[in-house]
Amino acid sequence: MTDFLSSLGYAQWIIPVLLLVPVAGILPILLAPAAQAKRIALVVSTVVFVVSLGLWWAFDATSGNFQFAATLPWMPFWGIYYRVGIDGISLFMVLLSTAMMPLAVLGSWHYITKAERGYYALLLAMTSGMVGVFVALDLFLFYFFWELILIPMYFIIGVWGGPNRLYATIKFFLYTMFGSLLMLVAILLMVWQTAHTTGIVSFDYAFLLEHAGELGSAAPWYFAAFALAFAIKVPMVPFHTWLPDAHTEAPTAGSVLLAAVLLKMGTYGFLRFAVPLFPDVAMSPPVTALFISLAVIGIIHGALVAMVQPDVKRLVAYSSVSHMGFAMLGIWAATVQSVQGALMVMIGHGLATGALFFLVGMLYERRHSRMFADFGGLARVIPLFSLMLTITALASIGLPGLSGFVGEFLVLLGSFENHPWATGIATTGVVFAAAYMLWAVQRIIYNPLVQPENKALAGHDLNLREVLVVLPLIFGMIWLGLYPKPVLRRMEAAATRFVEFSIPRAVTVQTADGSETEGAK
Amino acid sequence: MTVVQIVFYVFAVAAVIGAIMCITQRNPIASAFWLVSVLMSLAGVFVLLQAQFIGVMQVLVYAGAIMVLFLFVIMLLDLGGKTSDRRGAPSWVLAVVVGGAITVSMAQLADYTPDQLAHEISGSTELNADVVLLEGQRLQEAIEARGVVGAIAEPLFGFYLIPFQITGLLLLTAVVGAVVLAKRRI
Amino acid sequence: MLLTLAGPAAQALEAVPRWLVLHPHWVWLTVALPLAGFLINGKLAIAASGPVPLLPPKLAQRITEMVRRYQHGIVTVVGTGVLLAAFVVSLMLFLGFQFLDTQSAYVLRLWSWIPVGRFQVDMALQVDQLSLVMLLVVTGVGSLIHLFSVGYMREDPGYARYFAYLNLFIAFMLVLVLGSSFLVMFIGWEGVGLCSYLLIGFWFEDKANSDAGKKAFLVNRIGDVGFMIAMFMIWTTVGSLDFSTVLRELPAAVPVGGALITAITMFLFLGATGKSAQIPLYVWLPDAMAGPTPVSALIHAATMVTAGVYLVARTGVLFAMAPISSTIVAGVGVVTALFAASMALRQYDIKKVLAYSTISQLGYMFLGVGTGAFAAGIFHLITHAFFKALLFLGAGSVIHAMHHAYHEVHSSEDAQDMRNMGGLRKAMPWTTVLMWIAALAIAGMPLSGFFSKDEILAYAFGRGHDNPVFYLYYVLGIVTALMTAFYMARLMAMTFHGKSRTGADAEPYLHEAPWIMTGPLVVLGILTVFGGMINLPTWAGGHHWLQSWLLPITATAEMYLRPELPHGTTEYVLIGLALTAALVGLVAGYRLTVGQTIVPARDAPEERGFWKVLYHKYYVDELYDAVIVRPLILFSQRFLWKGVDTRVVDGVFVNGSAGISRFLGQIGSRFQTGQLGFYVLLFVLGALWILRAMVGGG
Amino acid sequence: MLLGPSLALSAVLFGIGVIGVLVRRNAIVIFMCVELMLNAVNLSFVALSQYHGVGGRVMVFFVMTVAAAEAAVGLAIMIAVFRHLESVDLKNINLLHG
Repeated sequence: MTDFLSSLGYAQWIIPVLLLVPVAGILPILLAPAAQAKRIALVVSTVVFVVSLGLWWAFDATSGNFQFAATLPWMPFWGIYYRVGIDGISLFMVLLSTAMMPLAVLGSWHYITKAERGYYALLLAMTSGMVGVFVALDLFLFYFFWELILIPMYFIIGVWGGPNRLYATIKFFLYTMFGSLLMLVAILLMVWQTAHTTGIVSFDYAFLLEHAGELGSAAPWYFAAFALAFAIKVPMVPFHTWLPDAHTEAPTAGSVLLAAVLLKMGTYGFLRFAVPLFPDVAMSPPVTALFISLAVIGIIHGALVAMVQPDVKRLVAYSSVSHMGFAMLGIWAATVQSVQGALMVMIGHGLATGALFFLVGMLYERRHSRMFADFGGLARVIPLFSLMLTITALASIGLPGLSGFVGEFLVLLGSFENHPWATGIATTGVVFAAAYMLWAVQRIIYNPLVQPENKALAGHDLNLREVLVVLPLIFGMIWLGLYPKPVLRRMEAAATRFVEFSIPRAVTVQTADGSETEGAK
Repeated sequence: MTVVQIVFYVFAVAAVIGAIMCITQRNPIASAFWLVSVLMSLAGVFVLLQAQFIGVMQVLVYAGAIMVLFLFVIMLLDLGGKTSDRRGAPSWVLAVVVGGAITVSMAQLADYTPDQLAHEISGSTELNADVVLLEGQRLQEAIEARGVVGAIAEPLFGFYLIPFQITGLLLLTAVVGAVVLAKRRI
Repeated sequence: MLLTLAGPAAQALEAVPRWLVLHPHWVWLTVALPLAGFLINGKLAIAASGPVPLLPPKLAQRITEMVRRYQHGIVTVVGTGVLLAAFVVSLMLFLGFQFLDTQSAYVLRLWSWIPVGRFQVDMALQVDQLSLVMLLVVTGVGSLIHLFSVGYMREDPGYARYFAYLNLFIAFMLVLVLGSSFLVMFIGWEGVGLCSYLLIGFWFEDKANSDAGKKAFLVNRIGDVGFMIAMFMIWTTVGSLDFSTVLRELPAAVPVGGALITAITMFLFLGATGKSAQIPLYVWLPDAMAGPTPVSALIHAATMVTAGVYLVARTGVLFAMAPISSTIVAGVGVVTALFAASMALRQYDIKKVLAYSTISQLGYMFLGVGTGAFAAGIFHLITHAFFKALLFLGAGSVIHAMHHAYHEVHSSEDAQDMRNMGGLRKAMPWTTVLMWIAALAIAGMPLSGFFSKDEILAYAFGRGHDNPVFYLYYVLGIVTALMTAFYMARLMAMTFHGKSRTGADAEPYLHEAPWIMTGPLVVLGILTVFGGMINLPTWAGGHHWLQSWLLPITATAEMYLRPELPHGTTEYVLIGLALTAALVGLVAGYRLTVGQTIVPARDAPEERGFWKVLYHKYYVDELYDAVIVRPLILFSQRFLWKGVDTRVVDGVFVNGSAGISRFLGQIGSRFQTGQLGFYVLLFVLGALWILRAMVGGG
Repeated sequence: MLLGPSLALSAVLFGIGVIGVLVRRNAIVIFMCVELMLNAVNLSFVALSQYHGVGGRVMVFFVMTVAAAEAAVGLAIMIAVFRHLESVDLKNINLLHG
């Protein structure tokens, strides 16, 4: 497979193809009749996904460096280049993005009835944006894609969303915008300052990484701006309240993409930018303590609040807060195990929560309600749905053998050595997770089947299309739960690199002969 | 004081009086007529300033066409000054203060001479108007050679051709716009 | 298939034909078989109740029809077949293990599961003396219960689903006992919890049942947190989670009796209390009786709940190194035994009595492993699996009969309430005899249960020599034995003796269960009678076979903790004491119950005094509910959600900043009067300002 | 030699136009005042063009054209507004009020 791909010159064209093909797909969608829009979107996104699968084989797992890299001038005078590359951290984020897209299109098949062309065009635009965020190695390019995502998401929620969509969109937009504008300021100032000291204006990630140590007293501020932008996106407590609103109002595919990919942009930002650029700040004891506390609070708070939600989607949204808390804990514990665990949490959460939102959406299409009070006893009438909901819920609460467990366990295991108390508290999140999820499952598919609307669901179990949407995700959960090795192997080098980078560079150790050497790097 | 100057002042006083009457008349029709008188006076001033063609245009286009349009609309809408549209005394005081301030600031130009213009353009006090203001002399020569119309026509259709064309486009747009706005149904 | 014959065992086993033995690397079959059963039955369960989505409709319809027609048969054959096959494989493995030249553990590495840096965990199964014993118990008792279920669940619409869950449970249980590392064991550990959850809530349309399932899972998860934290500690200390590595290296890495080893073992024990229903996490087990009775027999008596005991036995060396922990384990065990036995005294639901009896007997097992008598603990685990499975299945056939009788007369009486039974021995002679065997065994008559329980108590007494608190444990154990005998006699008397309280119309319909149900009962009865043989003590002419068989497992632990059995007179006095307690309990329980007039449940008066406290299980559920559950939900709802999220974060910060923007905007909008004159004035003022600047500058 | 007085006259007329705009509320009268101001500017252009070249005179043509266009569109707007509000008084036209 690897030879075949390299004979095609795969490494040279894959990233441009992933970025351009979805955008190019918009044109036929806009020209075709509205009824054909979804078919075109499905074909385009499937093609993108199939092509992106080659990354799996073409990727060299032994290398922690950026692969498939390319540089083209964009605004060279300002040091802005099209610089892209993929390493073990971004590889799975890219694959997750491309994999979710065909499913999102399929999942929207009958849900979206108005302005279909616009909807599917926006979905494709988002594909490019998501891939772009994860492959960009130029801070300006990164920011460009980062903001590019907001616009389609804004419209997807704002146009095709639920009754309270305007409040949710504005909240979502302003929340994220607030953080990212500060990040833009930080990027510009950082580039300006670096240009001042080195004489070279460049937004190049590698260049800035090299010179990030010279930022001096401004570094904490830059870090704060980056961290705020990413923390809002993750979202970390206390910046999480946009998420339940956005999820509740978004159409199914919007929720799925939000949970499966967009939240990962936040953690990815920490992994790629905030921590490696400013390790002295990020890994200083007070900052670490702050972030670990917030992560643990997020785990517990998200789970507890999820428990008392009356709305299924809000519950899943709060469960995301809890799960992303695990990812943050893993990043800040900064051991190879915890970082890989964080990445696994991100992937596992993408699969499980994505599937949960799909299932909730399917239920909504049948019952036009998301309130627990309206359900009960559905296992009797729609067993296939119930089966899939159960498996997904179990993956979400981290049952060993399913995807959620590997990530959670690695995070906790890796964090325990340096932060035993925080890890201990975080581990209790496992109980609360089981509490809210099983209670939710019980209220949906178990309990007496009394309401006539629910009884009428008999014979309206999932159809072929819906099974095709959820089944791949379930296969993914089982696969990652039982045999995560291929995934872990590919991310190991990059995670190790992250751990090495996140050791504060200023630390110097006194060696035996008295000479000072750079800390273990 | 030469004859030309006397005539100029006559026209100037007439224009100022006309303008004041224009803004103080209660009836818009009267205002319009007073404005016509101002425009006529200005046409005279233009002639005195050796811009005969512009003076003629002033009468034809402004006093003739535009003001007729105004009058036409005023009469069409029957705005014959049934109620006063003048604001109260505080507005008057404020307006006179502001307008007066503008007038006074600019009226300081009353003793402006061509030499001062030459100084401003060249940035040097050594040179006088005859040396610097060659464009003005060329205009005089062009008027002598091709007459007042020719002197304007040559740059208008030459150097200023594209702005001229754009102006035409503007007029076309304005015509279409006016039709769209004024008609009930198209 | 196999194999190399070597060692001295070779001669002894020469007679065994080659085709009867299997090399341990076939151990994966025992897991794969039930798993395959789960997949087939699960598919049938889904296919039976809906369309087959992945096939063309015509074909799907034909398949559905065929499945409908033959489903019951396929499910029966697959569901029980895989398990019988697994049992046969287990037997062959057991034999095969004798042929290995080494008696150390055989580890089958299937694939590398989670390799991250120096953290390496393989998906691997371990075959050794302990896991083989467990393997035989699980598949053996499991097979019998599967067979029983064929009759018991025959008319249930969820027949296929039931067998799917049951097969899945066996698969997970085998992963639990065969896992070669803590983490692989943890798959089974949580997996059996999942199956328990699914099976307790099997009749999910009754809210109480799904509540009970959820409660079981949650309480188990609390224990699992302990298990996980213990794993983190172990890994942090020795960098591995494999049993062989940990049990070899951890003793060298930490001081005996130190804080770390105590913490590790206490967290492990927290996990064990969750799974094995010990104080304080026992509350889920009585509720778990909401599941079908064979499930109670298999999961909540014979196998899953003993996983905690298995865990402590497996990591015995760690507990042996931490005297504080092992004392606590034994203490919690014996207190639980007493506490649960006292609650069993006043229950009327036949399954509830058995549930508390299970908790109590698990307490004995913990007393055993906590004392350091790991083999005795495992011994009791095995004998308990026999007699408790027999008791539950017997209760199952009683309930089955009662249910049918009431069903025939369209009565809605409680088929599980002993106050509605009485005199059943006439209708169900087989069940009566077999139940009596089990009751005598658990009560401490010299059947299987007697030997194992007596050994545990004897070891506890023996350890009292070093640590006097064990004398107290011993006394409590004897008191518990008395109570056990009492409530078992009460149960038997109320159910099978005395006058019938079933109701005159329903009584004629009571009948013995079909052979598919009584057959397994008979087998279990035989096992109950002779099960004690596997570890018969010397005074009874035995050789402690199980103890010596398990020696490779327990040997390292015995380096740190080696309780002695009392010898000579003491030994006989202790045996006499135990027998006396059992006899007194039995006689008292029987006489008091038979002599009493019992009113059927419908007319029963409210309990009074201490009986009421016992009947309501000391109000522990209510206490947990009031102290933990409700405050937590209120805290989440009122404080975290409505308070922090809605009021503080959204109210103050989000909407607050929006409010500030709006306020500033309103100030700005004051300038937007909409009056053209005002705009002109501003414009002119601006122009004037510019003019001033120009004139001033020029 | 008429340069200074012409510029002064231009200033005075412009000022009167400004005052007119500020004190009147009739939109059409305001338009007329604007025309007045445009004419004042024209006068400056013409006066200066004697010394500064023909550009100023060309500009006067452009100003006249714009004035004509403005009058056409503006008056059309007035007619449309009048149709809605039965008035061209600015106090009634406050759609821009925030």
